[in-house]
Amino acid sequence: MPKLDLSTSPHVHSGDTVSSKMTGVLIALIPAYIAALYFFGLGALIISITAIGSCVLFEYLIQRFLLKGSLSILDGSAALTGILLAFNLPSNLPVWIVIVGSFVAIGVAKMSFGGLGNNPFNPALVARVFLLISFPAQMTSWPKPMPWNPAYLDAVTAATPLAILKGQFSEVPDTLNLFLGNMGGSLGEVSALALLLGLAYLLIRKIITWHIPISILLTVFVFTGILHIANPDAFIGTPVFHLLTGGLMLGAIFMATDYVTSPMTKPGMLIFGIGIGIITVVIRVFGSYPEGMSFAILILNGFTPLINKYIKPKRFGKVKRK
Amino acid sequence: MGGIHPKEHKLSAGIRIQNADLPIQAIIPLIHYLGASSTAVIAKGDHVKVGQLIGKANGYVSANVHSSVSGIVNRIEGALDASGNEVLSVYIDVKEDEWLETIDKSTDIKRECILSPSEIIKRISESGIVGLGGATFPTHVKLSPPPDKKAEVLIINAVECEPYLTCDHQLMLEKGEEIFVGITILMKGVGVNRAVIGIENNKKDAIALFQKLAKTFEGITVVPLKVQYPQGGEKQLIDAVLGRQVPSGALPIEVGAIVQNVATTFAIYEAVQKNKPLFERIITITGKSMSRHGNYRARLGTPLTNIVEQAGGVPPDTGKIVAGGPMMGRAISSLEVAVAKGTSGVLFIQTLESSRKKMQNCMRCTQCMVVCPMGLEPFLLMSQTERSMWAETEENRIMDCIECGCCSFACPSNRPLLDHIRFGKMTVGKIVRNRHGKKE
Amino acid sequence: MKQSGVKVFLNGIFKENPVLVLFLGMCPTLATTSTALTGMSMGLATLFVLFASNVVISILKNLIPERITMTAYVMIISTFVTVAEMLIHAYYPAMYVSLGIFLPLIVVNCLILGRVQVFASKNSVFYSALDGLGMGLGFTFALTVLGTLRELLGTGKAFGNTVFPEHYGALIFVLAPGAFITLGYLIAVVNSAKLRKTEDIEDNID
Amino acid sequence: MKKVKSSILNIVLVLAGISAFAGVTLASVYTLTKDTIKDSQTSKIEEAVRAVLPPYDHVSLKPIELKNGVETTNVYKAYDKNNAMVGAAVESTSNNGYRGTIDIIVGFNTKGVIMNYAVIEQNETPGLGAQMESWFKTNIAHQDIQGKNAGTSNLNVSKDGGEIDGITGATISSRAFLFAVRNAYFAFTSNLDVQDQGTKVKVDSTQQKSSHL
Amino acid sequence: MTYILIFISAVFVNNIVLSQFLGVYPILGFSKRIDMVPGMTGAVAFILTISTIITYIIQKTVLIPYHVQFLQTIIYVFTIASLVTLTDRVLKRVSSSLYQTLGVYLPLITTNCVILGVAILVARKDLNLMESVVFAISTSVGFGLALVIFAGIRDQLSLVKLPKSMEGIPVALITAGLLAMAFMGFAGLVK
Repeated sequence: MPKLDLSTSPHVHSGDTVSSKMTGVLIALIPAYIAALYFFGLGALIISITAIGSCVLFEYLIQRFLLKGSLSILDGSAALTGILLAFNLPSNLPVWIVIVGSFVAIGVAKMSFGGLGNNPFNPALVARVFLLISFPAQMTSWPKPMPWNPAYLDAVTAATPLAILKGQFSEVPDTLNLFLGNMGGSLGEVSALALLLGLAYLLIRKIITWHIPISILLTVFVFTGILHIANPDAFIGTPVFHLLTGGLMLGAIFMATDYVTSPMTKPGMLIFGIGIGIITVVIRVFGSYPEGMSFAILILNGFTPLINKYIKPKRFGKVKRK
Repeated sequence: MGGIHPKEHKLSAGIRIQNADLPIQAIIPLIHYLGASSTAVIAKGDHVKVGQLIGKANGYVSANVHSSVSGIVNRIEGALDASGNEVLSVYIDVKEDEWLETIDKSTDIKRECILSPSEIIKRISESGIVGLGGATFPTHVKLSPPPDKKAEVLIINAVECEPYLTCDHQLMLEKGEEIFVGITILMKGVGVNRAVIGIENNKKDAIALFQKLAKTFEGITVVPLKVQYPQGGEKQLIDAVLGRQVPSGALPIEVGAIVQNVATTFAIYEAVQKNKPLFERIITITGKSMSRHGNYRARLGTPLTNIVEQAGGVPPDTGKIVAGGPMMGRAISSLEVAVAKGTSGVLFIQTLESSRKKMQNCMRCTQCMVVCPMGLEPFLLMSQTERSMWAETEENRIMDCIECGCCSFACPSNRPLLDHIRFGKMTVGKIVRNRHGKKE
Repeated sequence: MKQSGVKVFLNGIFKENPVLVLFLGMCPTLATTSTALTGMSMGLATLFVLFASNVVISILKNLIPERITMTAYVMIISTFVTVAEMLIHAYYPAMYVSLGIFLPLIVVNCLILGRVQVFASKNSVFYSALDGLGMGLGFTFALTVLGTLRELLGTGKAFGNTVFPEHYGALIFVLAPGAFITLGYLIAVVNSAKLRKTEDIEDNID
Repeated sequence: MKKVKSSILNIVLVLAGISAFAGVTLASVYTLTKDTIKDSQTSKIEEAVRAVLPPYDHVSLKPIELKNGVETTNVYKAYDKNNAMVGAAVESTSNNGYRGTIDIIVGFNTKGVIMNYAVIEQNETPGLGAQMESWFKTNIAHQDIQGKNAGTSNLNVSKDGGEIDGITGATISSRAFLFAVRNAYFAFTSNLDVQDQGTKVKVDSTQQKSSHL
Repeated sequence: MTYILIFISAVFVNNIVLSQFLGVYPILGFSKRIDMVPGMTGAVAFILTISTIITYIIQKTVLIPYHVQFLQTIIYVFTIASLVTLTDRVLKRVSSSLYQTLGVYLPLITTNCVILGVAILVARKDLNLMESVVFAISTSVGFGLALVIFAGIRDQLSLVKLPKSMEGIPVALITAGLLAMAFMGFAGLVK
């Protein structure tokens, strides 16, 4: 008889793997990627390929030469970080800044803590905020959306709706254009429609639950609604405007739901989402940065361990007798 | 709450129970997994008949053992059981098939039970009946709750949520009425007038049969349940059927329930009505690459290899042989192991499926928490166990773990969560017992 | 106790570098290293206070009664801190503004109180002076390295001299987050060097 | 040498000794540095005025009212030894910054040519709007406003048709800054005729040399 | 309104630890256990508030009228040190439970630059008494906030395998850096 395996139960496995989860998210990103290519053309292509390639390369180099551990670049997480980073960058960003961002995402935010699963902060967002603070000029000049635009570095720039809001201009695109994504912004954040398609896929495939995205969107909607109704002159942004602009959708659907850095229980996820919503609006409306989504997610990432520590899953047997 | 839905693979469903051949030598363990070993009451060279008492219960949590064959006692010594432990066993060289005269061998269904409740419990105890679902806890102990606790409802566990296993299912189809009589006996024995049978929806034929039978028995209802592992766990079943959750560390009687497995119920019927002690059980022989799956009625002590030969031998490409279901069964090193009271099946797993995948970092995907039927955080218990943080694991209720294996099953990073938690449970259990010991 | 002066002196600079190895005086290390110059100035101010306190206290060590050692030490240290404060304020006003409250906060730098208690109160004037000098230089060294790194990465300059165009500098390094991150990696590099050393020793044993 | 005992007398003596030491040291250093410190403690505004003006002998400080009658602002006129005006430094504010008020001081010569400017207060984004501290005096492309005659030049950002390149990525801050500059010129012209000798401010000639001109 | 702004500024925008670098030492060294956070924060808040009031009074009644501001450092240090010692003794006598919760952290505070730093900042910003008190309390809240976030993250990091050279201080500094970066988002909330 062949040598028998004597490992303990369970003897079967669901077949789910890290890479199958990552692939699921990547598939959900396809509509937004197509929208990015449509609106920003060549720039979007260059940025995304650079980001993915350099993220994977940095992960390989660090694992191979610095940590000397087992290689895990094939699990898809580095590629996912790369594409999410690209989605958070303007399409006319110089390649060298993209590479710096990839290095920060993989080297600083992820591998310094030992790799996938250990990092307290979302790597792509760490990189984005790092770049935003470091290279504010380059990070806040947004190309004007033009179908299949072949221009890269010398693309015509346009202000984002959120920046327009702060500058008190009246050139805000109409709601339909905001929904489709015909506005200035980072690669992957412009098209609410494409992002919502991705959300639907993630929910159907049960890769994420509704709690984080919906609580964020709802909080932002309600909070900006209250502000807008209370004083429409001071707070010109309508709730719908706030939902459709900036990185809100991208952040709520793809960044805040990152497994590693978000709470693990459903009530915890709701607290997390509400926190992100509130901080995002506070920064957008009162702060000096036009967009608060990335900051808000990172701040709540910081609270995640506490939420996990104090909001425990409902233990079996805690329910009172019916 | 929690739970998973692994592929069912009930390959042997609907295959009629056939008798396993008598072995040349039966190796009957004197202990069946749980409780104290019984004391041998026969000696080498004695002639025994089928159904004769050979091991007497030793203490409260212990059960009698009866001979499953007739023949000469060859020797009494240790033999490996399915867990890989050496247990004291009686080796009997089989001669003929001579049953005790007191056993009613007829297949007539005897509905009336003339015994009083205490006599019923006594009979069950004498017949060496233990829970046949797998935990093999002596049944009479379970049926005698402490005097301050009152049972309200009897729950019959007909869930059989483990993939592959079909022994209970087949038994229900073939012995439905006997099981119902067994239920009425149990109801009388524990003094309740309500019994609920929980069956998963993947056994439509059994549900139909039982619902028909339920009309002719008073106080028994059938509750079809959605298919979910580990619904057959006592606490999970009570929750599913009654909507009551047994508190941490407490027994089902705390919420007024007593749970009995369907096969146990059948054994009780046979013990009470036919005076037949527990010396045989149904076991499923199955596996994806198995040519002849089947459900066999096997005498205790029959070496598994005998039944497997009868079922066509070990299939090719076997990487792992499991005694029991794929979720909670134990991998065995050899088929020489004998059928015990808790052996519900033999499962052959192919090499590719059985080999464990490389473990990756936990990415905190919450999968293990989502599937944990006890609402625990397996990922956390594992890492705390790895770091010997016993106080923290206890605080996070490691002792509530029912070892169902859902977490390891679901983990996309292939982390051996249950392995670590089991070890943690063992250590914490020792600490807790020491603490209680000191207090007293 | 016999010790070599050179060893005492070098100890503070490398083997027991107060910032990179002993992790003392973190607050000023982080706060005053946005440029190489401010970092170095802070280091030198601390060096002065440490050296002077070490010397004075080692002279007075046997005169100070047990019960008031702490009071006496703090008094001596804060005297020298105030002296440093006034001197910088008078002759280097721009630096006085740049260093801000971290100049008076030298008083609570655990490096100084630590060295005074551990070393100066037990050793001769000569060795205490060397220790103060060594530790102070070690501190200055670490702050200057950190300041240079941050200035370079953040603005492309080193001590104000352009190394590469400012356009390529990552502004974050001169801001608060950059301080934490740069120091973190600096210590990690020192750690990994130490680890390699112990590994080598283990290898030799095998 | 044995350690001194912790008797009350010893404690008092030693503490008194150390206090005396501290007192003497501090007092002497204080005396030594007192004047120098006082000299360097001239106010930020004075420094700014000094920095943005051509060499002068003394300045006057006169808050004047703008023609629209809403705001007042400070105008510092500078005179040479012969009491001839050499220029004026004008404080000016804009509330249209990205994040609140921008407060600058602009130096003009008598002809209205911008000599230099200094930012007194601003809260713009670091690395973006905050670059105004140096952006508009850096001689690259059309950034520099120094040497431009505020009366004849179109001091608007090039995006709005002006001749000044705004800070990349910070058009709002640039607009606000240039608004404040134009505002300052307005205050300057509407105040040219006011003759006033004003208070004399001591001028350190060494620091004058270090000014940008 | 001023008080609210002082609060927001001290807690979020100019967090004492994350952007002012004061009190970094307790964050790096003593934040390993979450249950220590309330006691530590309470002790800091208590000493900080009282010392701010006392040093404020000294500043206004002694140092400024007699033109001896150059003695600020030396006098403040003494005030704080005596205050900590005094509190320690009083607490020990008055209430053992209070001593258990707050007192054990007192020795750690003497060399905590937050206390002296806030006292000097109050003098330099020229706040009035009420503003100073609000500032002191808000600073303690900000300190507690940083401490608790930190303790949480370190708690989580203690359960994962970090690269060897990153263990301990380096990873704590990197985490602090990333957190400080996140908190920069609050820039501009308060001028």
